[in-house]
Amino acid sequence: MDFALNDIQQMLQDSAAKFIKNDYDFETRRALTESELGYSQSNWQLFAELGWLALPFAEEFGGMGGDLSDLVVLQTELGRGLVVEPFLSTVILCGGLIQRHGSDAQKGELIEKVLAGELKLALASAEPQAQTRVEDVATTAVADGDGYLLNGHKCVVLDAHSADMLIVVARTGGVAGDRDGITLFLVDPNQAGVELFNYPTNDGGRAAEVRLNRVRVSAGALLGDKDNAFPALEATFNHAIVALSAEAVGIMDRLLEATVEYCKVRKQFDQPIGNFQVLQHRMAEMFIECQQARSMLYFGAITAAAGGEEAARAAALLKVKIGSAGRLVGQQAVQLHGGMGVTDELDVGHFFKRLTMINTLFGSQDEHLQRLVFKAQAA
Amino acid sequence: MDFALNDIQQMLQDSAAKFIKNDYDFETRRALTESELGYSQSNWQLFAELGWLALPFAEEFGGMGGDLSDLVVLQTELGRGLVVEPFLSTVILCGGLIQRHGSDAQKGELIEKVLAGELKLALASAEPQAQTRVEDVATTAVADGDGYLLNGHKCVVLDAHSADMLIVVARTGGVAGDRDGITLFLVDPNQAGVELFNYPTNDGGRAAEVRLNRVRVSAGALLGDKDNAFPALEATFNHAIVALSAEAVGIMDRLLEATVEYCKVRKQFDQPIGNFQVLQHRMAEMFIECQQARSMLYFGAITAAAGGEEAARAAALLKVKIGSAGRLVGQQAVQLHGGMGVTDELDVGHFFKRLTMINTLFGSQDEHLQRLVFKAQAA
Amino acid sequence: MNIDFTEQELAFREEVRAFFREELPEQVRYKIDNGLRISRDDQVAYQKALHAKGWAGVNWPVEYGGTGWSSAQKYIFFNEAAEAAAPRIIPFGLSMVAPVIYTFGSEEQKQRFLPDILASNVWWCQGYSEPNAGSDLAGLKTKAVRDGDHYIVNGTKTWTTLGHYADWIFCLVRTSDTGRKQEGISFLLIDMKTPGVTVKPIITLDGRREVNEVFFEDVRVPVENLIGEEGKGWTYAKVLLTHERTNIAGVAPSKHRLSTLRKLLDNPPAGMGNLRQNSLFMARVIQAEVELKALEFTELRVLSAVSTGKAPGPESSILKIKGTEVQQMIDELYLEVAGYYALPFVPGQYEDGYDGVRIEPHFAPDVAPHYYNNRKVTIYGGTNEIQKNIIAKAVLGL
Amino acid sequence: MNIDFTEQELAFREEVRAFFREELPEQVRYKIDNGLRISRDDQVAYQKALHAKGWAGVNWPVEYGGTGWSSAQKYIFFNEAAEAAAPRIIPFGLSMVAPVIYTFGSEEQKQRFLPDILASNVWWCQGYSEPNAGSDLAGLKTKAVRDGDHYIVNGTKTWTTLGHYADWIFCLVRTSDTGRKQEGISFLLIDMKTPGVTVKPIITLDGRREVNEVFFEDVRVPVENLIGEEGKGWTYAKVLLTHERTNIAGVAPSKHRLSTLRKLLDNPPAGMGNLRQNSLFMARVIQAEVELKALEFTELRVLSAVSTGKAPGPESSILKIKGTEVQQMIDELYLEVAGYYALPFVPGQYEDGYDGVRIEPHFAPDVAPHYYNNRKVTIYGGTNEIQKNIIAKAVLGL
Repeated sequence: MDFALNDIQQMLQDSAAKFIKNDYDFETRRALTESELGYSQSNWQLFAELGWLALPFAEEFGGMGGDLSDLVVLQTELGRGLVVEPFLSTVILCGGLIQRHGSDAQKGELIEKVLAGELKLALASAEPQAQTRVEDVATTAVADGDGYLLNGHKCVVLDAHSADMLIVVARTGGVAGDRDGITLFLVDPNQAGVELFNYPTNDGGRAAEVRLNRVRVSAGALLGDKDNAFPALEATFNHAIVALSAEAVGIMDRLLEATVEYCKVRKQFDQPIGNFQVLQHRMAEMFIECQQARSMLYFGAITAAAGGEEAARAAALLKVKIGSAGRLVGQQAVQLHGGMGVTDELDVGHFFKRLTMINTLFGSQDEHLQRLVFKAQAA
Repeated sequence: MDFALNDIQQMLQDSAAKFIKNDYDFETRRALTESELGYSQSNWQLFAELGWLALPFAEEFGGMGGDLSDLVVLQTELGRGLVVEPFLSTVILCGGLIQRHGSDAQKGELIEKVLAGELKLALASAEPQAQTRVEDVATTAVADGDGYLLNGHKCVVLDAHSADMLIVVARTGGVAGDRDGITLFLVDPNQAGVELFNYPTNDGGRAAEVRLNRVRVSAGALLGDKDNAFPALEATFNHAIVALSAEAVGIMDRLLEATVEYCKVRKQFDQPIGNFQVLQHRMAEMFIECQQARSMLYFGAITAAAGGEEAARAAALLKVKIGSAGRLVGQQAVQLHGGMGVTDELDVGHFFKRLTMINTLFGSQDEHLQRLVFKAQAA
Repeated sequence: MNIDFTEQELAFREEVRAFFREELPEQVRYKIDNGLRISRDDQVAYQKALHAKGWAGVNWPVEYGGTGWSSAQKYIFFNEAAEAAAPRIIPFGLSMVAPVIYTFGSEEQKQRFLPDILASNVWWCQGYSEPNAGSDLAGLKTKAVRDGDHYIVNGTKTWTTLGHYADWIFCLVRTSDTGRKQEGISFLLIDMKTPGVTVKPIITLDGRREVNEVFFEDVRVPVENLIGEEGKGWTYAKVLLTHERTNIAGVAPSKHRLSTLRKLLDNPPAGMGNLRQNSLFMARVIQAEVELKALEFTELRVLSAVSTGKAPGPESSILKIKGTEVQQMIDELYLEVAGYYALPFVPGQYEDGYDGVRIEPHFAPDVAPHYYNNRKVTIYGGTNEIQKNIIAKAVLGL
Repeated sequence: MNIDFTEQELAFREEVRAFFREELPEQVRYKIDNGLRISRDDQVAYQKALHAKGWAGVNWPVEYGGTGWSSAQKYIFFNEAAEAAAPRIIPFGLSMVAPVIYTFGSEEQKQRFLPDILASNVWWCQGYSEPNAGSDLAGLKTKAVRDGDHYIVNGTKTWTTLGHYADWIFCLVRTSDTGRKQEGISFLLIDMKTPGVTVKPIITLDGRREVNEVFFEDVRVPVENLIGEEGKGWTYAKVLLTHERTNIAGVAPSKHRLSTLRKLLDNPPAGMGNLRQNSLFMARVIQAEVELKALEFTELRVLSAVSTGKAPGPESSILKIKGTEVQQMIDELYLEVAGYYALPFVPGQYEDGYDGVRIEPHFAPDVAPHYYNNRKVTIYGGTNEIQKNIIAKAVLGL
């Protein structure tokens, strides 16, 4: 039983904290989100150099062989900086799918590029009717000669605008809702029939609507085996939920610190507002939620890493807690900052926005809770 | 649009408040709950003299023809006194069923006795498997010659111990869950085959398990028509929910007053604890809930009185609000009284207990909310 | 105890409905219903239509051109307006400065200012809050120093809603530093075109400009623009606060917003998941309905008491607290309903002249910006924490 | 980051399980699992069995007969105890006064008191709270005045749990009225049989007697019963409070109680409705599970930090707050599950010798009394409000 950071984790935490402190203050980040790319290519190269892009990949493919706990440490720090570089899309989502589902040849080829910072990927999974139900895939891939024809609409594809390659989740068999018959395809976003509508997202990121209109791909575009990608998708989303939750924990800690600091300085009625007991208790409640969220994160990281039946359940329980804690911490941070909390000028509102969207991503508190209820009722 | 009390209501409120003040202080009530009967027979006679027992009955049968708003005024005051006399059972539940479903002859005969204080009734409706689902009636009434044989188990029959007559809800057709085939029977609790297990309830009242084992009743024991008692039962429970909610509102007001009073007097850290902002806000929240509950009560009373489709929905919405407001006000009243709040000695804990059981009676907040959800999903 | 309308009230309701049917442009209705901003011109045109009908001074006494409506009529009007997706009436002129002027102003001031307010010829904004005087409004520092026939005003006001549209601003200013801090405050009307007045936008979390900072640098204001007596400004302003709280509650708009949500749930447009299957979400919808229904009756009780001659007391703080809580509950429901489509930030897509791709479902683009920005409602008009202080002290005697 | 047990820890877990299997009488287990009170004899027998195994001094140093267990072992022990429905260890002797004695007591005091505590030969109770000193414990007024070789004690203690069973009481008493009020407090051990000590029951909302008032009237206590120095009592007692909070959290018992509930839901006994159909109720069950799981890991983090030499800090207030909140969440779930059968008040029906009708389902009779009485957990041990004060000041620096 041990919750202390090991040496590698301590190093990760220190280097990430240093990066945020020195190279990623709030105004720098703001400029990045307003730039054409939406983030910094040189930061991305730095992430490669620091080994962050290699973190979760197996050592045989040049990765660091880090586990979920390592990822949690890094993501928590990135959360504190509200980092917008496409780490989640490229490394955790797409990288996770390649590692889990790619052929050995694909792993060899793709992972090498990813960890060198030379290949960015985006996962085209969600569809308008499906929202976060992974198995609700209506996009079709129909055999056509020695290749496939893809048709469908993928919604809110994170970081698609700068991706060199999309991983498209498509149905090669069965009907929407089936877990069998789901296949992954590597698709060049610039190829004929792929239409992207890029837009900023509410939390400082970028995403796109991706429409696939008779997109022809070769058989070599299959990532891994046909028809059986669901388990890899599920495992990848479980890990992504843990990583996203770590980001949320970093954000919550930061919001609490900022709020406590503000309440010590801001004076009304001739005293710091942090003197008022009601606000003191509110911050105590924020602190408790930060700690409980972190505890749940550790539970989720440990349990999801172990895989098996319990992994999906642990991820869902974690997402429920992150949703409720994030709601309280985010809303109260804004409330206690008063009018300043709803201005674009202050960083607090931007942390709040990201925290809000984290609840939506990969299934909200309500969605996961309802699924857990269905499972309990079906048992 | 008018929320002021009319003259009759003002009179009702004054007389009830006077009764509580002069004849029903907390220690008097405690003695009553510990007596063999569990309440006061002479109070019951007084209720008859004051006309309270006649309140909701039609004037043609000697009643006062009062409406739900009148009942709300009286019940709110009775709530403030935590009155344990079987007004709800005899007048609102059984009286309501007689008024709605009895034959004219039965109305003439029974109502006269009720309003004279000479007939007390108890409603044997709930069953263990059904809890508060009124249509889930497993108790059977099978034709037997010119009468019926009753078999079944009725649970937690309020005030059965001193009832002169039970109204038993039994199934004469269909299967459990059907709304058709439900019939009311007037049953003498002393007759052969009726077995009562009497016990005190957690809120100072009395109830019984009633087991019916081949109880033979004549055709004359039918209250009203055969097979179609459901609408009368539903309407009666809607009204009973309003009456019970009025009692809850009276209790909540009383708890808030007691808590504010206590916090002004109780000193810790060399000052009244009511000086602490956190407790001030807690009491402000209790006040808001008291007011919101009262508002919802008025909505429920007005809408349920109008009948029709909306009556049941309004009663359910009301019960949801009473559940949540009662929970907050009750729990916080105890919390703010500290250790004293959990003692048997102080009245606060007894108000809290009754408020807790009011949530359970006629369907809890959760039950009604779930039913409202089902209806919205089925629409 | 009843909420029945009389024959006359029912007839009035028909008249109100007809007004909105005939006078409210479809494009304005659409924008309001989808959380889009309307232009200054749209707003003024709407208020002028109300004025033409004689309905601009909802709460004004008849002698100044008010409607003389009963509580029931006001209730009907605001409910029908919300149901018709009419714009709100911008309160600063008609509901805020006008009552101060007709209650505490001189005869000259009444004649000079009231007609233009009633006719929406002049746009007013509010100058109360300052960077260091928010919850502690009485701690305001903007100074007005008497200099002959003028006051010289220096200071900064903030959170000035639609200040960039305004012709005039009504301000609380400090005319004395002695005594209780409330006692040195005066109520001053200032022409925004006066030299030394500058307006600087504050961008809010929705990426839009609605509020502003207003700077006063040696601004010369004629003494005849002072309302009532020097040092009594706090007293005049306080009278308004109760009204402001009731206004912020927004019960009628919340009813409309919730019923629109129910319609979306019953007939989900393309791009929206089937949220009705989610019992927990549906329970939240119903709980919002419960709170809102209770609040509506709380408001009716206040209106009913007012109509029998009682002033709305500190209980109006309930309306502010619960009204804003319910608004934010509904905001969160919309966030859930939008699902992944809460993420795209394409605010311009339904503005005039946009010709890019449109994000479906149609209601989604405003959901997150609205949720973010609307966190303000528990902050402004006296934070909900301040309202609870008021209840504790003024109602419970703590 | 891991929660894996070592081989040795797994072996220890087997040993603990075997102990409870063999040493815990079935009737005691049944009572604990159904919220029924066990007798003083049952309690003492259980603790003596622990002592016989060498497991009585869970937290004690080995030199005084403690187990010397690691954090992991303690975690295993308390979880297995809860899972086996073992009684809790009454904390007043073994967990509360003993640490004060072995940390601050004299050699004579250690030799005189510790062996009987470890062997559960002597039952202790706690004399901290007073009628006018609850949250403000330092405001206590019970006086101990030096008179030769004795203190003369006068005053009243309250909320004395199981005081009617106790042989000895450890008290905070006032030995001086000067200086800060914390500085005049001393820590005194008093034999309950001393003339002038009387115990009066307080009946709680569940209709039972668990707590008492203890009156001291000119009670003569030998000076050798003073722990440490006069005026240092507050310092000694404070060390305990952190431990008390952790104990009140009751994470392991809550886990057991929640898993029992899940079993009831999966296989409802006669008289219980099918609550699994109610999605909203099930969501509450899962939310309780979420909070409890987070809390379990918070506790593990504290244990892990303690095992690396850090003292449990004011963060232990989280355990108190959340632990008691989760307990009360679970209480409310049981209330819902019992449905109408929460109403009957037949507390005696599962006590020995009862021969009346039994109310089914079997778990129902204790549900409401437990809910009522357990409101105390957010009150005692320092109210949850006080805990939040502590977090605000000691953790957040406010």
